[in-house]
Amino acid sequence: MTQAAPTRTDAALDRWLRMYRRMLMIRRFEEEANDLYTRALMPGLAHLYIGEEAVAVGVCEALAPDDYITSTHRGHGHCLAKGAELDRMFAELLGKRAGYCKGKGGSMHIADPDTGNLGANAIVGGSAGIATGAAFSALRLGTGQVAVCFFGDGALGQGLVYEVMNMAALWKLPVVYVCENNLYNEYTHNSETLAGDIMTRGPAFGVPGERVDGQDARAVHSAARGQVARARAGEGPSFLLCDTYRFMGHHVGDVSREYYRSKDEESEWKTHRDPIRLLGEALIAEQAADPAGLDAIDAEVSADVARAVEFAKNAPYPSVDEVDDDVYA
Amino acid sequence: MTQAAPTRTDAALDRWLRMYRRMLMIRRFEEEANDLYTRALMPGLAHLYIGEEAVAVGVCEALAPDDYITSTHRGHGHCLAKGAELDRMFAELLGKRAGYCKGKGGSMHIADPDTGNLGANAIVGGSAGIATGAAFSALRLGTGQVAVCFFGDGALGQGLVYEVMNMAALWKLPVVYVCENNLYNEYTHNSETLAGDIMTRGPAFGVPGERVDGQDARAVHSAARGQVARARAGEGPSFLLCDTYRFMGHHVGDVSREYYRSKDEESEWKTHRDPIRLLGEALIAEQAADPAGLDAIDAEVSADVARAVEFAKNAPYPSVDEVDDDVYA
Amino acid sequence: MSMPETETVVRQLTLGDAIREALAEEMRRDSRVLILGEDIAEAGTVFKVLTGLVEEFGPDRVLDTPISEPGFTGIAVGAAMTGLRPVVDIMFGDFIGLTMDQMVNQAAKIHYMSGGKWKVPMVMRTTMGATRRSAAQHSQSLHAWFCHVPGLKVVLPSTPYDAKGLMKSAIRDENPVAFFEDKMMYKLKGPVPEEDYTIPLGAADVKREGDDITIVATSSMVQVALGAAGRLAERGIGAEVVDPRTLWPLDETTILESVRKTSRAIVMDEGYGRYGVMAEIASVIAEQAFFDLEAPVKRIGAMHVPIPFSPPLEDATVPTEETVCEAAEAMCG
Amino acid sequence: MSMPETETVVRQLTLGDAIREALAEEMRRDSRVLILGEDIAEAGTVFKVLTGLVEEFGPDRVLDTPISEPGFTGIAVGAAMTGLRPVVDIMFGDFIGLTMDQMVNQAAKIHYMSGGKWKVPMVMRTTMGATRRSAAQHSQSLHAWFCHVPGLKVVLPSTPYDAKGLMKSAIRDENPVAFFEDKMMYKLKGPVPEEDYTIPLGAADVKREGDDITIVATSSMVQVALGAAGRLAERGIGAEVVDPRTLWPLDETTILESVRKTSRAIVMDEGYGRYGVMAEIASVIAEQAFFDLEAPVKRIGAMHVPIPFSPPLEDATVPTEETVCEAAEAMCG
Ligand SMILES: Cc1ncc(C[n+]2csc(CCOP(=O)(O)OP(=O)(O)O)c2C)c(N)n1
Ligand SMILES: Cc1ncc(C[n+]2csc(CCOP(=O)(O)OP(=O)(O)O)c2C)c(N)n1
Ligand SMILES: [Mg+2]
Ligand SMILES: [Mg+2]
Repeated sequence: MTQAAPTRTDAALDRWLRMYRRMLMIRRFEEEANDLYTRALMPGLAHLYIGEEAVAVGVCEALAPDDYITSTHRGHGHCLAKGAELDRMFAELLGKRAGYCKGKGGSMHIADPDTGNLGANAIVGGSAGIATGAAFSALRLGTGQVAVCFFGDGALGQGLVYEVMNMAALWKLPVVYVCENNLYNEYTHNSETLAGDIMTRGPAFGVPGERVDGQDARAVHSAARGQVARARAGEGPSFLLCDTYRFMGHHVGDVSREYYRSKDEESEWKTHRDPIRLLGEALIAEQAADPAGLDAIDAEVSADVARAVEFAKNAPYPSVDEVDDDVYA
Repeated sequence: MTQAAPTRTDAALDRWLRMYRRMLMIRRFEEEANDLYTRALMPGLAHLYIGEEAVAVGVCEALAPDDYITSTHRGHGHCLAKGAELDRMFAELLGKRAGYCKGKGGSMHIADPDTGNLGANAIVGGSAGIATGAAFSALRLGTGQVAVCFFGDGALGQGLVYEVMNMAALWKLPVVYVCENNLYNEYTHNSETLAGDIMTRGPAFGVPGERVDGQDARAVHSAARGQVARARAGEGPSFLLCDTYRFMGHHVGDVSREYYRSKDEESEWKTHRDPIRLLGEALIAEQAADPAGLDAIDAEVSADVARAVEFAKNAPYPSVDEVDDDVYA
Repeated sequence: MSMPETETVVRQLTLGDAIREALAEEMRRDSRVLILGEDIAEAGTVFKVLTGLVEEFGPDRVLDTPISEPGFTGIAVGAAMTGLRPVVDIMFGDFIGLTMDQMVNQAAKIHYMSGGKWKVPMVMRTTMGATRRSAAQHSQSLHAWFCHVPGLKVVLPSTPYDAKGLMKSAIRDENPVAFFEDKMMYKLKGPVPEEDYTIPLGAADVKREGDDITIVATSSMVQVALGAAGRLAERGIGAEVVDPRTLWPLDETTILESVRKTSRAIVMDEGYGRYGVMAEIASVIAEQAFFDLEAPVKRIGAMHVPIPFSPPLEDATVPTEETVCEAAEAMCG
Repeated sequence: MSMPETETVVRQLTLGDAIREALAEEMRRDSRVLILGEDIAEAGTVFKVLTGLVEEFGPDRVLDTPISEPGFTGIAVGAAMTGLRPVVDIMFGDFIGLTMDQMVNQAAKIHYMSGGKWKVPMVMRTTMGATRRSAAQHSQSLHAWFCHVPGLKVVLPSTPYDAKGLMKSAIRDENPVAFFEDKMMYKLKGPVPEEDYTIPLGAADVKREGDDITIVATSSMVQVALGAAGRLAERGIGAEVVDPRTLWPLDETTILESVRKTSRAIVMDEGYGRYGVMAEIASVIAEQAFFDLEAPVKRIGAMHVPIPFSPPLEDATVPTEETVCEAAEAMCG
């Protein structure tokens, strides 16, 4: 990291440790989800966020509790970073009545009004309109809220994204478009799917952009803070490109990956670019934390995760008569 | 015009006069169409190209007969510039069996394989994929053809356009995207619909762009020639922004326009920026033509148009049993 | 007939004006209601249905959008979830294809997928109907697509009175509602009370009573059915015309009651003839009133062809009073 | 049954392999055939249906696209008009909403609008079918939308044998064809001859004969119907299972012949229960075989709800053999 260490204040220190804890919570959550899948305890599939934790946590740390986010098929990290509870998350992954969506949504559709989570979304790019619309409401209703739209580099293929950026710029909407550039759309490298310089795509529609190391939680956070402040001040939308990497498969079942990316590439990222380790090491180096303290956080988080998974396993499925509830409000 | 006069060769002279004639043919065609509407002889509506003739003619003059174009709701000019016959054009406008589409398409759907016309299109932006696909065929089949996609500034609102530009750049397809910027989307000025600098939109998707005075037929032509040559040489797509203006209403029925644009603005363009008059005056000033010669062209063109309209008026409608022919090939 | 009989002198309004009045009243009543679409502000839409609204409510509530149907539909979904009640204007119903993903994968499912937590109270207004010489991409009646999707409601008014009352219900509804207006009916006049009234979504209306045959008809086909019913009366056949008004929810009860009485049914709709709305209504009748039927249910819709431009061809694609009369006579004969 | 009886030892292939074989054979036969889609080259699609094709035909004929369904569908339309025969792969049928404008306003209408001059010989392959625990946006069977649109053909194979023969016909057809593959059937095995054969679009197949009741079923519902027919046979009821194989063109003759013989009909399809494919087929039967029917036509489809994630809920939304048996017994009782 060539970047200078951020200035340390008490508030900053609290924030860094909070971010560290939250990233670790996501990591442990995802490891557990993978384990549930491997042991055939989880129905369907899940797209794990391992490796990308700094993006969701860095951005959400810049948001107020009532700010909005929209998420993606790879949504667990966003939901947890925005404040979701572990137990109801796991319950949803297992299709249980106690889950965030009563089991109706599953991994790809977790949504929660209480934490401003407008929903994970299994249509690539599909939430760009929703986030922009939430920003539209915030502006019209004068609530001061900001909306963050998380999406992957693959979503840059969807024309909808440019349509709504253009309107966000025209109408100066308080929305931040956060692109998680993990280099792949499923099993296809984005050098095959992206032409031109993607940093010019936002500006071409009136949305100024910034690029940041997505493995550096504090760098993500400070960039996001600036853009969120800009949005809140009525200066309109921005685009944040975060360079990152998913450490695992596209989804839990994607275990043989050599045909689309090398083990070397993976191990390079896992060894040298792990966002949690990078933050932990930096905090230790800056004497903002000590190894024992970080271990203690891990122990607490891991215990929370274990408890939550137990809760979810023991929770009942919805009753079959509920199947046609909630079709209409 | 600050631009230096183009170099005059015999071939260039022939070309300028051909362009002059073709622009005038479009003008007279459109005036006649307006007249047919006003006299309630034409079913439905039509979107006239008057004022924008230099774009279609300048671009199509750079194309070979078997090159492809796709057109828009405002398509008469493109069709004629690519070589359509007046009589079958009018017949189609009147819904007659002798029309280009046997009367089934009408003003907004004129198509003609013989002149490489893939079709006018009543979905704004809807033909961008088709033009790009035709370029894809040309490349795969090694035919050396180029495809031109004409569309309005309003079509810049459609995400599809960016999706296909991105693929055209990735795959180096021989396609030229020609944007006719006449300032309006129907009754809305494009300052209300376009954010950012539209000249950066092509490049953001890997498609280099050029901007040209759309009222200067020779300038359009030389820009188009360069881009067409580039496409044919295998160097990929380009974007050509032509600044122009429609002199009449959005369609023939749009006669009271003060609520969305001023009479002053209209008369400024009509008086000082008429592409036909500009070319005519320049040719005379350059002693490349004389007024009598240009008048003779007008007389010929007007007679052709009058004959064609008579043909169309006298032509029969399709028979009602044809209604379900051509649904499937 | 649900038009109040007590009303003595009721204004005559066109269907277009009735819709504008409903929107204006709802916008006055509820500041969260706003409209997004192309050329809707100063231009008041290409059909002039919204003329005057931007003057009263300002450009923050009557917004001209870029030509970005998928985009502004998506924005409406998000806005509806977060406290506004947007009305989206899709100029021609032919363009709903561009919005299917946002309407179907987002708007229609968000309430269900979130376990009932988020709601999407939005209205998509759009047009339908042929014979305007607008050809294949500007003449379709594609409402059947939305009817097939759980989570959406679908409204097709056939009179100015119904249009006003149904639009108000659509705006007040907590769900995404697709509202189809036949562009050939905008100038159709009828009585419309000045006061605030709503018509519930899911209540059919018997537009004319009769004992011999039921004609279930939607949107402008109601007018064709009424015309045919008038002619049939002269020939001694009593045709009852039932207008479902909303295709989802569908008022099966009223339709079935009528068919059980008449024992014969024709179903009319201007959508393409196959795999459309008529098939569903005919199936409901044939399933649930099977033992009451004297004859098979007859479907009369648009021809199953892209809509041609040429006037004689286009006219041949839509049902006429004469077609209906012939069918009814054959069935009752 | 149209499987040739003379074939003594026929290979067993999965439905996925049969589709790959059809594509590979057509690509060998005709260099104009190529495939566009997401993750289809090295990855061979997420369902591994196209594994190996890029190795044989190269990346110029098996193209990985960006995640731009509207865009690459549009490109396929243009390519089809100008000399290629593209096959477009839409990973999940749920995403066809994104392509509706290109498929319906362009692909389906270009031949007609041009007065028969341009043709659009393309195939859109996509998936359908629930019970994979993929939730509301990855489980839908939305083929009814395409069936409603004149100018498109719609194919739903139910066996590996049919899949190969129908895919070849789809590729050789001069029109845009939508081809829906039930993702839960990719591993279903059945006999598939090695030689080149085609099955005409528009020819239904009687998958099992019976005298007491006709079950018209599509795609994976054919398997459910056959299972139910087996159980019904034990209870003394002879169920005839008719698979239309293509929903447009629809082989009404075969369906009606069967119903005229049995005088009872159930229609099954995995699309949403209302305003779907079943309504059309039921209407055709009720209109044209009305006087032969002993009982109303019964529709058995997916519940009319967004598809839930939770396994017990999802399972409740799809028809089972038991549901069919109960209905058949009630109708024949
Ligand atoms: C509209 C649409 N097309 C295709 C898919 C299938 N799909 C799911 S995830 C994915 C790749 C997404 O890549 P990216 O946006 O970069 O997100 P990442 O998985 O890398 O986080 C694809 C193609 C989809 N869900 N939605
Ligand atoms: C997808 C779509 N949306 C809306 C329309 C209605 N419409 C027809 S022309 C037009 C304006 C087009 O503006 P532009 O592209 O600038 O072309 P111009 O008319 O100025 O030549 C609109 C909105 C349409 N035909 N298609
Ligand atoms: Mg990615
Ligand atoms: Mg314009």
